Amino acid sequence: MILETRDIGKTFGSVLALRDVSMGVAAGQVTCVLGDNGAGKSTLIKILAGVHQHDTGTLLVDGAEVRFSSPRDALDRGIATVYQDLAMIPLMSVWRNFFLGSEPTKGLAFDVATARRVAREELKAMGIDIRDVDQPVGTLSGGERQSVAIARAVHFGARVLILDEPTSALGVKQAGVVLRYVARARDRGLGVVFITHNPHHAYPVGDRFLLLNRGTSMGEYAKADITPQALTSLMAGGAELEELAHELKRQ
Amino acid sequence: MILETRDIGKTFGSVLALRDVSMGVAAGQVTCVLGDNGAGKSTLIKILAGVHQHDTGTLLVDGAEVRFSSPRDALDRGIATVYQDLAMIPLMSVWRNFFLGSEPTKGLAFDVATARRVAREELKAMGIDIRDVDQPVGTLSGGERQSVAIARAVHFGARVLILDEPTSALGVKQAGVVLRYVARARDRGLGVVFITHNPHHAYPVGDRFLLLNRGTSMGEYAKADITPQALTSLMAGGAELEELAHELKRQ
Amino acid sequence: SSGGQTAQSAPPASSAAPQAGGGRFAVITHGAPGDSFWDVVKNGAEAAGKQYGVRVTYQGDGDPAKQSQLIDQAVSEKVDGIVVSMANPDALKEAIGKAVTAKIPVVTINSGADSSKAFGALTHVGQSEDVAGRGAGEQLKAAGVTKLLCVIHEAGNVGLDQRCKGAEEILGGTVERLQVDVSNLADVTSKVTAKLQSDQQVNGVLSLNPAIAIAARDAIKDSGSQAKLATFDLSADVVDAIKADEVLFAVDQQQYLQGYLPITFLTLYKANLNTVGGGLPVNTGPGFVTEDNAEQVAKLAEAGTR
Amino acid sequence: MTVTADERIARVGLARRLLIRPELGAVVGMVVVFVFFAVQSPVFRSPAGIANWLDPAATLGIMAVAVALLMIGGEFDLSAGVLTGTSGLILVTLATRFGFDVWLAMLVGLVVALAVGFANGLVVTRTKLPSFIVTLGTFLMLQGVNLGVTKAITGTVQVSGLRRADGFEGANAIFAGTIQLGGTSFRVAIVWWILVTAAATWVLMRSKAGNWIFAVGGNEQAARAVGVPAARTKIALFMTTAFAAWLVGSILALRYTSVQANIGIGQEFIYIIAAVIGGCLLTGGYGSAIGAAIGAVIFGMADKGIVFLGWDADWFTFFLGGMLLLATLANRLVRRYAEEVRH
Amino acid sequence: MTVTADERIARVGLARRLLIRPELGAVVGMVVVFVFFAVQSPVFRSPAGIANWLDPAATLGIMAVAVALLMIGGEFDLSAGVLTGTSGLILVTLATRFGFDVWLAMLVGLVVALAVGFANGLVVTRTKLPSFIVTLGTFLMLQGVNLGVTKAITGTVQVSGLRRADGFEGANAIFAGTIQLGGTSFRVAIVWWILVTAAATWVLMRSKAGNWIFAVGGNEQAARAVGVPAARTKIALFMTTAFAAWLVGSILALRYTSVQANIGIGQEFIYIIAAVIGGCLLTGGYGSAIGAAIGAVIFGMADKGIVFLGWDADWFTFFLGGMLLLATLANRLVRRYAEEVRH
Ligand SMILES: Nc1ncnc2c1ncn2[C@@H]1O[C@H](COP(=O)(O)OP(=O)(O)OP(=O)(O)O)[C@@H](O)[C@H]1O
Ligand SMILES: Nc1ncnc2c1ncn2[C@@H]1O[C@H](COP(=O)(O)OP(=O)(O)OP(=O)(O)O)[C@@H](O)[C@H]1O
Ligand SMILES: [Mg+2]
Ligand SMILES: [Mg+2]
Repeated sequence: MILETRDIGKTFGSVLALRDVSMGVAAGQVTCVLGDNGAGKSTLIKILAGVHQHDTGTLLVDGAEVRFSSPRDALDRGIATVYQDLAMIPLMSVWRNFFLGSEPTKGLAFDVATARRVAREELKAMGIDIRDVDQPVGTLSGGERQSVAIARAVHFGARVLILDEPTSALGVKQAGVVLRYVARARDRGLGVVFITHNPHHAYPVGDRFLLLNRGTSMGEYAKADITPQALTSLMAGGAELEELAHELKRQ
Repeated sequence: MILETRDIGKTFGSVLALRDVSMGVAAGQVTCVLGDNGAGKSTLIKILAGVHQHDTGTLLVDGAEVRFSSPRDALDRGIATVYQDLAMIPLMSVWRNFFLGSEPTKGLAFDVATARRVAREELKAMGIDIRDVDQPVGTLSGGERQSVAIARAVHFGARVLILDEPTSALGVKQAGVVLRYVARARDRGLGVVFITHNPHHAYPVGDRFLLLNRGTSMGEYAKADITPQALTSLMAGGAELEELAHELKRQ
Repeated sequence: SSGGQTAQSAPPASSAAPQAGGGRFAVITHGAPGDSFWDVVKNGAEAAGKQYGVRVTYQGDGDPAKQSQLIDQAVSEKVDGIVVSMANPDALKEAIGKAVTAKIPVVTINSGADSSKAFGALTHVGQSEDVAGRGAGEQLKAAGVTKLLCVIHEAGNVGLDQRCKGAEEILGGTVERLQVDVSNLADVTSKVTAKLQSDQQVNGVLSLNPAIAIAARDAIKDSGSQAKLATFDLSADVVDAIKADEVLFAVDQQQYLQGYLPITFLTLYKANLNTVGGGLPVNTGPGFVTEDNAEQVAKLAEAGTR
Repeated sequence: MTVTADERIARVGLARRLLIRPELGAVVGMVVVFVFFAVQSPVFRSPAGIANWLDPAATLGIMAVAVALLMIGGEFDLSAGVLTGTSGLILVTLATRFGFDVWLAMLVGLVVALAVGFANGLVVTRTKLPSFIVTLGTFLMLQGVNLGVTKAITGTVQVSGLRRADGFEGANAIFAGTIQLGGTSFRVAIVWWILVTAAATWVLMRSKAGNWIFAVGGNEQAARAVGVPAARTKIALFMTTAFAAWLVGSILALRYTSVQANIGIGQEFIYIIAAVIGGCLLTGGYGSAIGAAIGAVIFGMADKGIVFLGWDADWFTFFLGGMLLLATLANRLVRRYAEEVRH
Repeated sequence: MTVTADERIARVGLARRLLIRPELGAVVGMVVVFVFFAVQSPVFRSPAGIANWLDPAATLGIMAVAVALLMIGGEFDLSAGVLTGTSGLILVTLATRFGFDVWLAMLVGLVVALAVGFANGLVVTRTKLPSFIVTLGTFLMLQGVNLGVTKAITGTVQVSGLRRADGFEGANAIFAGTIQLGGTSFRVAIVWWILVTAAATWVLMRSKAGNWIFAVGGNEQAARAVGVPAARTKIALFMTTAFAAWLVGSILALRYTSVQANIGIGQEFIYIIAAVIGGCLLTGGYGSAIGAAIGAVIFGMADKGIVFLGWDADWFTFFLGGMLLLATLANRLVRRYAEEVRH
C-alpha cells in the first residue's frame, strides 16, 4: 500500500463528516470511492491530499505514519489531486493554472513559451480543444475547467493520483478519455483513487471499491469479491434506473 | 411554445459561444439539450434565463419577441432556472439561500420560522437530509448544494423550469429523485428545459432533443424521430462505453 | 492685542504707487486646507492681491516634500514672487534656493525666521510659533496655572509642537500633551474629559485651534473641572466664549498680516525694488484677545480677517 | 435512520454554538479590553468614565453599523466621514445665514445626504466601478465642496451660532441632549446608537432586505440570477450610510453649535475599522450590525482608556495599535475555538 | 476541424486585443488627463512642468507598484506610508545623532523595514486575521514609535542636518540627485521608479513567483492545494512593500535632509488608490505593475495640474475627485469596449 488510512475520522465544528474509515491504495491499482451525496468522499480525499488534517485514526504513506501539514507536503510525497471544488484560479489564464505550483523554468525565468505550448498540447491530447490558452479559467465551461485540472494532474504524474468526481461534468466522449487516462496511469504503476457516482465508470477501471454512507465505511471490496450488479445495487439504486424509465413514461 | 429561440447567437469578446440556434419548449413538454463540453449549453440557457443577452436572433415568450434585461425579468415571466455554476451564496445558510429572492413574509418581516421549516421539509422530500439548515451552503458537499438549488426551483414552480446538468453531481438515488421531479413538473403542465450529458437520463423524460456541437445546432428531434440508440450515438460515444470496458480490462 | 484696526478697511488704491503691472505671486504654506489659522492668511493674501490688482494663488500642504514640490512648480511657472512658510527650513532649502537662483523674490512668513536671510529671502513676516507659545505660557502662569494640558490636534505637526514647547519653557516641566483628532470633535471632548477626570492636578488647558477650544470647553464643563482654558486663534464661537468668560484668552498672531504684508512687499519690490525690515523680521504678534477687546474682534473674526 | 436526531451531529454545548455568531468573538475582545483598563483605572470603570467613553463610541457606532451593512452588501463608502460634515454644515449654514428653522434645515440636510448616497449607489451600480474608487471621488469632491462653499458663504472655514437659531432647543434636546441615569449624565447619542443597531440587526436578520444584503455581498451574480434586485439593494445601502452620516452630522452640529469645513475627514476608515473589528469581512457577505457596534466600543475604549491611564501622548498611537491587534486576536482565537474551519 | 484556426474565434483587431490588458485602460485614462491639462496650461506640457509632475509621480509610483503586487496577492498594507517615515527617520537620526555613515544608516533602515514587512507577513499568515487589520495595527504602532522615539532622542518632532553627515554626497547623488535631459533636470527618483516597475512587471509576468502571486490572490485555498507556498509568497510580498517604503523613505530623506515624525501618514491610501486606478482589483488576483505606475502618473498629473491651472485651493479636492472619477471611468469604458464580459 502506498497510501493507507486506518479508522480515520474528521469533524467540522459540530459536523461529523467522517468516522472510522479504513482504505488503501497500492501501486498499479485503482481504488474507487463510491457513495451518496454528502457521504464524505471529498472529505476523505482532502485528508489524503493534505488539505484537511484528520482528527482521529492514522494515515500511512508506505506503511509509515504521517500527518500532512499542507498540500505541498502531500505533493512532495508524490500525491497529486484533482479537486471537485478547489481546482482552479478563475482569474488566471489556462496555461498559468496548468503549471501553477510546478512552473517550468529557463534560467531564473518562468518559461512562458514552453508553458503555453505544453498546456495546449496536453489539452488537445485529452480531446479538449480550448480555443485560447490565454483565456481566464473563469470563462471556461464547467466541463472544460474539469478537463484542464485532470490534464494537469496527469501531466505531472505522481505516485498517487486522486480524482474527485472527474467525470461527472464531462460528456460521454471526454469521460471515456478520462477513464482511459486512469487506466494508463494505473498501467504505469501509479496508485489511483477515483471518486465517482457512476458505477458504470467505476467498475471497468476499479480494483478495489470503498463504499461510504453518511460518513462511515460500508466496506472495502476487491473486484473479485463483487459483481457489477452487486456494486450497482449497493450504490443504492442501480437497476432502479431501468424501472424509473418505465415509471416516467407518460401515464 | 412558451419559450422559443430563433437563430440565436452570443459572442463573448472574441469567443463565439453560440451561433444560429433555434429551439423551443412547450407547456407539458421536456426539451433536452445535449452536447459536449463547451458546446454552449450553459450559454444558451443563460440567455433563456436573462443572465446574458443574445447578440443575434430572436427570443420569444408566448410567441411575442422579448429581450430580458435581468434574471428578474425572466423570473417574472415564470421562467425559473437552476444554474450549473452560479446557484448559491456560499456564506449564507441553506434556508436563506433556499428562499433568496422569494422570501415569505409575515407582516413586514421575513418569516424566518416558516422559511426554516419549509426548507427542511422540501429537502427531506427530495431525499436530501441536510443535518442543519443553518449550515452555510459553502460547507455542503457538491451534490448537496445542487440538490438545494433544485429543490428551490421546484418549490417555486414556475411555467418553465430550466435545469443545467442537475444530475451530474448526484448519486444514483438522488438523480432518480430529480428525474421524477422533472416528470412530475411536466405532468403538471410546466415546460422543462433539461441539460445533461447522460442520454440515459435524457431519453426517459425528454420529448424533444436539441443537439449542440461547438456552438451550433446539430438539429432538434422529437422523441418519435429518434431512437435511444441514435441519440446515444449522436452524443458522440454511446456504445463506446461498452467497448471501453473491454479496452480497459487489464491487458 | 493691537486693537481693532485692520487691513479690511484697506488703504486707498494709490495712484501714486508705481504700476504693479499685474504680477503673479504664489503663497505656499505648511497649513492643511481648511485649517482655520491658515485660512486667515489666505484671506489676507487674496485681499492684498485684489487690492493691488495682482494674481495671488494660495496652496498649502503640511508635508515638506509636497510643499517643496509646490515651490518647484511655482518656479517653473516663473511667478513674480513666492511667499513661503518654513516649518521645516532644512527641507525647503533646496527648493527656495532654486527660486532665488531663478531670480524670483521670496518672502518667508510665520516660522523659519532664523533661516530666512541665509536662504536669500527678501524678508520674514510673522514670528515663530515658540514665541507665541511663550506668550501664552506667560499669560497662563499669571492666571495661576500650575499644571497645563496642551492639546495637540495633529500629531507630529512641528508648529503645534513648538507652541506647546514655548508654553513649557515658561511653565516648566508641568505641561502634559494630549493628542486628539481634529476631524472628530466628539472624540476630542471625551478625550479631554478623560484626561481631566483622571488627573485632578490639571488646572489649565491650552488648545491650539479654535474648534478644539470649543470641544475642550465642553469637556471642562462635563468633567466638572476648574481648569482655565486658553486657545490659539479665533473663531466667532471662541470670541463668544471669551465674552462668557469660558475662555481666558486667545493668542492672536494677526496672521492676516502674514498673508497681506508679503504680497504688499512683493508688489512694491516688483514695481519699485523696495525691501522692508532691513534684514530683521517683521513681527505680527503675538496679540491676545481677552474679555476686554473680544467685543471689537468678534465681528472681524466672523468675517475671516482675524 | 431516525428523523429527529442525526447521528452525524456531534453534541456541542450551547456556549460553543453561540460563539459561532460573528459578534460573539467581538464581545470577548470587548471584555478583554474593558478588563484591561478597568483594573488599572478606577475612573475608567466609574459611571462618569463609562459615560465619557460611551459618547464617542456612540457616534462612531452609528456610522460603523451603517458601514457594516454596506460592507456585508459588498461595498465601501469612503465619503461617509465627510458627509457627516456636509450635513452639519448645511444645517448650521441654513439655520444661521438663511434664517431657516433648525428642523427645516435638518430636513434639507437629510435630503442632500440621501441624494449623495443615491448618487454613490447609482454610479457604483451603473458603471460597475469599484465603490472604493467611486466613493473616493465623492469623498474628495465633497471635501472640496464643504470647504469651497463654506468659504464662499461665510468667508471663514467654519460656521457657527446655531444656538441662536429657531427651534434649536427642541432639536438639541432630542439629538444632542443628555439623560440622567443614576446621577451620571449620558449623552442621548447613545440611545440613537442603540436604536440604529437594533434596527439594523432586525433588517439583517429578520427582513427580506437583510437576506438580499447578505446575498449581493456574498455573490452578486448568483443573487441577481435568482431575482434579487441587486442594484436597488446596493443603492439603498448607500442611502442608509448617508442617513447615518446625516444623523451623526446633525448630532455633532447641534452639540457644538458650529461646524468646521474639514470635519469628518479621515473618519471613514475608522468606521470600516470598527466594522472589521466587529467581525465583518472586507470581501462582503458576512458580518453583523451588533458586531460593528461592539467594534466601535472596543475602539472607543482603547482610544480613551489610554488617556485614562495617562500613558505618554507621544506613544499614544503605539498603544492604540497594540490594543486593536490584541482585541481582534482575542476575537479570532475565540472563533477558532468555536469552529475549526470557516473560510 | 482544422488545427490552426478555430472557427469559434471571431477575428478581432490587434488594437482591441491589446486593450484587454489591465494597464491599457489606465493608459487611456492617463492620456485623457494629460490632454485635459496640457491644452489649458503651457507650463504643464513644458519640459520643466513635466519634470515637476513626474517627480511626485515617481515616489508615489514606486510605492504603488509594490502595493499593487501585494494587492494582486490578495493583501493590503496600511503601514507602508508610515514605514517610509520610519526608514527616513532611522537614516537621518543615525547619521546625524549617532555619527553613522549615511550608507550604514541606510542599511540599518533597510534591515528594520524588512523586519517590519516580515512581521506583517508572518502575523497575517499565522493568525489569518485580515491584513487590513493587522497592518492597521502596525500603522498605528509605527506612528507611535516614529513620534515617541524622535521626541525622546531629539526633543522635537523632526530631525534634520543630514547634509553634514558622512557619505551624504554620494548617497544623495544616487537616490536624490537630478539628471539633465535636454536642458531640464529630472529627478533621479524617476529612474528608480522605472526600474522598480520593470522589475515588478518581470516578476509578475515572467517568473514563478509571479504565477504564485496571482494564484494566492485569486484563490488562496486552491493555490495551496496545488502546492504553492502561499505563506512564503505573502511574506515576500509584504517585504517587497517594506523594501519600496525604505527606498522611498531614503530618497525623500536624502532629498530634504530632514524628516518629520508624522511623514507618510495617510499616504497608504494614496498608494492603494493609484493601484486601483491602474486596474488592480481590491479583491486580489488581478492587476498589473505597469498599471499601478500609470495610476501614479494619473494621480500626480491631476494633483499638480490643478495647481498649474491656478484653480482655487479650496476647491482643489473637488477637482481632484472629479479628475480621478473621470480617469477611472475612461479606463472602464475602454475595457468595456474591448471585452464584453469578464468573470
Ligand atoms: N468545511 C466544512 N464545514 C462544515 N461541514 C463540512 C465542511 N466540509 C464538508 N462538510 C460536510 O461534510 C459532509 C461530507 O462532505 P463531502 O464534501 O465530503 O461529501 P461528498 O461525499 O464529497 O459528497 P458529493 O458527492 O456531493 O460531492 C457534508 O455533509 C458536508 O456538509
Ligand atoms: N463569460 C465568458 N467569457 C468568455 N467565454 C465564455 C464565457 N462563458 C462561456 N464562454 C465560452 O463559451 C463556450 C461555451 O460555454 P458553455 O458554458 O455554454 O458550455 P457548456 O455547453 O455549458 O459546457 P459544459 O457541458 O462543460 O458545462 C465555452 O468554450 C466557454 O469557454
Ligand atoms: Mg464531493
Ligand atoms: Mg455548462
